[in-house]
Amino acid sequence: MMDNLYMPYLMRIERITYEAPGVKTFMLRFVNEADQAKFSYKAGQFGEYSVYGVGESTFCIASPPTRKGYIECTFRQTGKVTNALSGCEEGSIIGFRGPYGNIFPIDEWKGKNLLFIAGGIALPPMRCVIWNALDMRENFKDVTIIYGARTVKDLVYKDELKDWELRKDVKLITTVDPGGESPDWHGEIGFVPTVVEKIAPSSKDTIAIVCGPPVMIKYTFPVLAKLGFADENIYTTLENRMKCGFGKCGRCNVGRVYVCKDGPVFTLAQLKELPDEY
Amino acid sequence: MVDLIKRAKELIESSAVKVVIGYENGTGNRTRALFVEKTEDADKLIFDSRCIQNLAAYVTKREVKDKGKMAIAATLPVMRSIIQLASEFQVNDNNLLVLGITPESKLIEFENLVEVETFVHQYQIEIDARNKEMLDRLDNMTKAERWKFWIDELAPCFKCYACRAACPMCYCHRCTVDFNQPQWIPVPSHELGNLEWHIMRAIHLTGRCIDCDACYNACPLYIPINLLTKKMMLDAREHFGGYQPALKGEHLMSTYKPDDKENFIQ
Amino acid sequence: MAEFEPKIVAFVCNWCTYAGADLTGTSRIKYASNVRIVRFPCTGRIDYMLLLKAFDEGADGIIVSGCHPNDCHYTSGNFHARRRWIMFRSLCDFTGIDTERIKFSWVSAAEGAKWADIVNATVASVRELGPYSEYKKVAKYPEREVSHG
Amino acid sequence: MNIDKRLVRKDSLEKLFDILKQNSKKIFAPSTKNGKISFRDAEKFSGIVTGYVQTSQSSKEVAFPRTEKIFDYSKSKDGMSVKGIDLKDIPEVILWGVRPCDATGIGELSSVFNWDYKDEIYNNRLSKITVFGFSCNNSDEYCFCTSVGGNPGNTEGSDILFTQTGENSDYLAEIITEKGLAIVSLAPDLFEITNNIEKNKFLAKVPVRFNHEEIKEKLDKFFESKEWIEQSLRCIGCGACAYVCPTCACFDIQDEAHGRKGSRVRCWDSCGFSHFTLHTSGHNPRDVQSQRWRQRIMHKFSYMPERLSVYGCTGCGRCSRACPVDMNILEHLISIQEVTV
Repeated sequence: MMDNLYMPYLMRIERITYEAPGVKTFMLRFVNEADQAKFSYKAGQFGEYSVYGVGESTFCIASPPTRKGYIECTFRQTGKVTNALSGCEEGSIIGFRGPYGNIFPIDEWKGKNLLFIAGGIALPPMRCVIWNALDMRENFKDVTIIYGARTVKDLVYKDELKDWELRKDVKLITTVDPGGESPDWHGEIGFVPTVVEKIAPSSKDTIAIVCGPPVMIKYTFPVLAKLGFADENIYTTLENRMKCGFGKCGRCNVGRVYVCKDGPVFTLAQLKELPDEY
Repeated sequence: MVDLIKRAKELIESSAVKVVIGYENGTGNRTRALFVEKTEDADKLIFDSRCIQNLAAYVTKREVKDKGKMAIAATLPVMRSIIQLASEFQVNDNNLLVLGITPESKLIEFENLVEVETFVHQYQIEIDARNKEMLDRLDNMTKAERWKFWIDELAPCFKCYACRAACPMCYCHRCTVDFNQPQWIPVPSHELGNLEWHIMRAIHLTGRCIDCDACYNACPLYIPINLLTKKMMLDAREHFGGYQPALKGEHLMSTYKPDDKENFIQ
Repeated sequence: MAEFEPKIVAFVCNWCTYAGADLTGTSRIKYASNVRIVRFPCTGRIDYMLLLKAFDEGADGIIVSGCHPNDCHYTSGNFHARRRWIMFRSLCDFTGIDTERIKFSWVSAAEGAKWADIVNATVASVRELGPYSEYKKVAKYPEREVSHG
Repeated sequence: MNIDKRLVRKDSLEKLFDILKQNSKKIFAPSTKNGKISFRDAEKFSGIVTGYVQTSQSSKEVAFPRTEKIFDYSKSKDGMSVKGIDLKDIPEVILWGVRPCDATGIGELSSVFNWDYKDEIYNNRLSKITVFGFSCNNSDEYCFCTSVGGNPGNTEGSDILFTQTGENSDYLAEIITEKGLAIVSLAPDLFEITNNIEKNKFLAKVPVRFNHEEIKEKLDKFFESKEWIEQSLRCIGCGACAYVCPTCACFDIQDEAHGRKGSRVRCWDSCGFSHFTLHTSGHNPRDVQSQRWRQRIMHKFSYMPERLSVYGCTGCGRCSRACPVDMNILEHLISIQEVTV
């Protein structure tokens, strides 16, 4: 029989991590080892996760391709499918198809500084790249991560943030929105764009990767421009509604671009070519 | 409609309204909605027996409403829709001026919606002979025959929702059929999804439908879905008394009488 | 083939019929076990779509029951419900949905015996009518797919 | 392969139908219901209507059904089992009475389903369809196939194309593909050798109303135009245009569950609906109707030609006929061509 594009792999939920209110990370393993053997992906790609009988939802693969044998996804419980996913227990079977989309050109970045800027639930797509880079740390110069969330509670991957904070080869700056701090908060207080401006990372030989809610992205780009980042050196991902993931269902178009095929990773230079429909 | 053109020009010129909604000649001997925002466009306004689209569907459309105060060339069904919409707080005297067109095709301008209501109440909502005959035919069928009739009739429905889009009363920002938590109605078009969608539509229009047939006229597949709403209107009339849309009226399905009669509750 | 056991879903209000059904139990009145009770705050909260969903999911019959008129815990919920049932029932009838499979009743907290009667009568009449295969066919629901319990 | 031209006598069509039926072929042909002509499973030749300008629904549904199962699943104590649809179950179908604009539409659908990833469900359905095209002897004011590169006697997409040579006359049959040849071999006697018949004089005259290449060029700089807002003001945002269109391929994927069993289905969707692009967060990239109308036109006349090298429109005019508010695509394209940027 020919391959059915829409047929998901069966995945077993191996571990569920509670990240923040409404946010969970699933560690998934392939039920059939043969599927695992032929599966490979790169940083930046996404998949369609499904609860049988409920539907499919699109999010990135949050674990780096350098860690083999499993994939992880992090999602916030908001819609029909993420609510159903949230109700799944360890050991449950869910569906996954992918990987889809383009990749962060991490190999092209070798020898450069990396600046990661993320807000809220947008750290997961970036986590894949961060770990990918850290797993081949010797290839890059300075690695800076600026991560902000609304409140301290909303910061995801709290354990990993601690790891990164302790690492000598990573500069981590965390921030929360004013009013979102807890009494023992020792990070920054302020919106991500403001913090970026304050930290003022050098644009020399640096690639900036920005992920976050549209409003954060909108105000961060001008700051980066002021710091001297060229549009070609700023990367982000677009999150449009998708159904198929492979350029057929017609939902994710931004102008002539299919976010699912030509994206989700775009440079700011590419974004500027696109109509404002994302 | 010389009067209408003249009046539309005055209204636009004096900035009394921002847009006049009326009819113009369309393609293939059809007519269609015209939105007059400049006086010179008013000359395109027409009115004749082909003008059956219910323009009241536009007064709740965001892109039209956002233009500012509207005037609308309103036939009897359109006026009825407007009264119903006003009673549901969708339009009011501040955002809508009614340029009535009487059944004799005379222009009649109303100061306010109360006048429109008074005018509308002179006419009973009547079901035309053809539809009456269809309803009688259905009434005389056995239950199994009716079931078969509807399953067959609704089978071609591909859920384009033209019926919903054309209906002035279907202005909800998020329709029940678009809800997915819970998923009340299956999204795909199949027997069950189609049946449930049309039952839901009919129920939600009970006591609100003013029988303009916009749904049927919009249906690209000529499915007689207006029979459902007609039947509900007739039954509501029978059970709860004569129905006319009214500005301060109680809505049939959101009210009750302690002595409502039924014969099936044990 | 095993004898047909009707599957009945009952949508009842918390204050009267649910308490009534409770009384049926505590009074040790025996009645048919085919009914699955879904409790609502008030009959006014019972959406007609839920009745259709019950048929979708394979019910052969439905009972809707609440407080007698004038006894509603929220004053008028059952009056509103009654009006909706009148219209819903007429629409079902018009579309050919079998209204004989939907029983409406008023059962108060004191009417344990009446509840048993209603359930028994409904089960008996639905048993006579047989499985609601017309609806199941449309819902593409394989009959007897999930075993009882 | 060279197009082989044969003559089919007027009364031979029925014989052909019967022979195909005897060979247990499933035949989808236009028939009337509620005053609308659509492709339905035809039992008898007498039920097939002729003389129509256009069926109200396109024939795309046979290759791309409005609702189609992708797989079944069932949950049990031992885990989950998933079973894809068996492509072998897809029946062989003859599509009878397809207008050339619909036949070319199949090619456009195929380009959507086959650029990059290949959609095997679609391809399988398609491989089992034999298209009996029927050239147009008549047209109406909504037709504009000639403006988008087609014509009333276009052979593209058909396996056999029949052209009636005058009212109540015999048919010229052009056997275009191997599939068409296979049909001829079932009833070789009905396909008579003929001298060259001049087909063009029997075809409908459809004037060229605009230049699609010019439109495409214009659209490249037209994204921000106010024209979209003006044109779409009377659009009420239903999906009628997309659902009758022979090339609209946008779809949704939905799960349908019953207890522990269920299936995943693919079903039609339309870019005209406001919820089509709505994010869970509430953000909607195409928030107003003008953006959605623009998407419809741009997709067909700019994005598809650029990405897939085909136009997403065959000029069948169905969307204009079906539109409840008289959004006439031809009229709007002409006005786009005329507006100065």
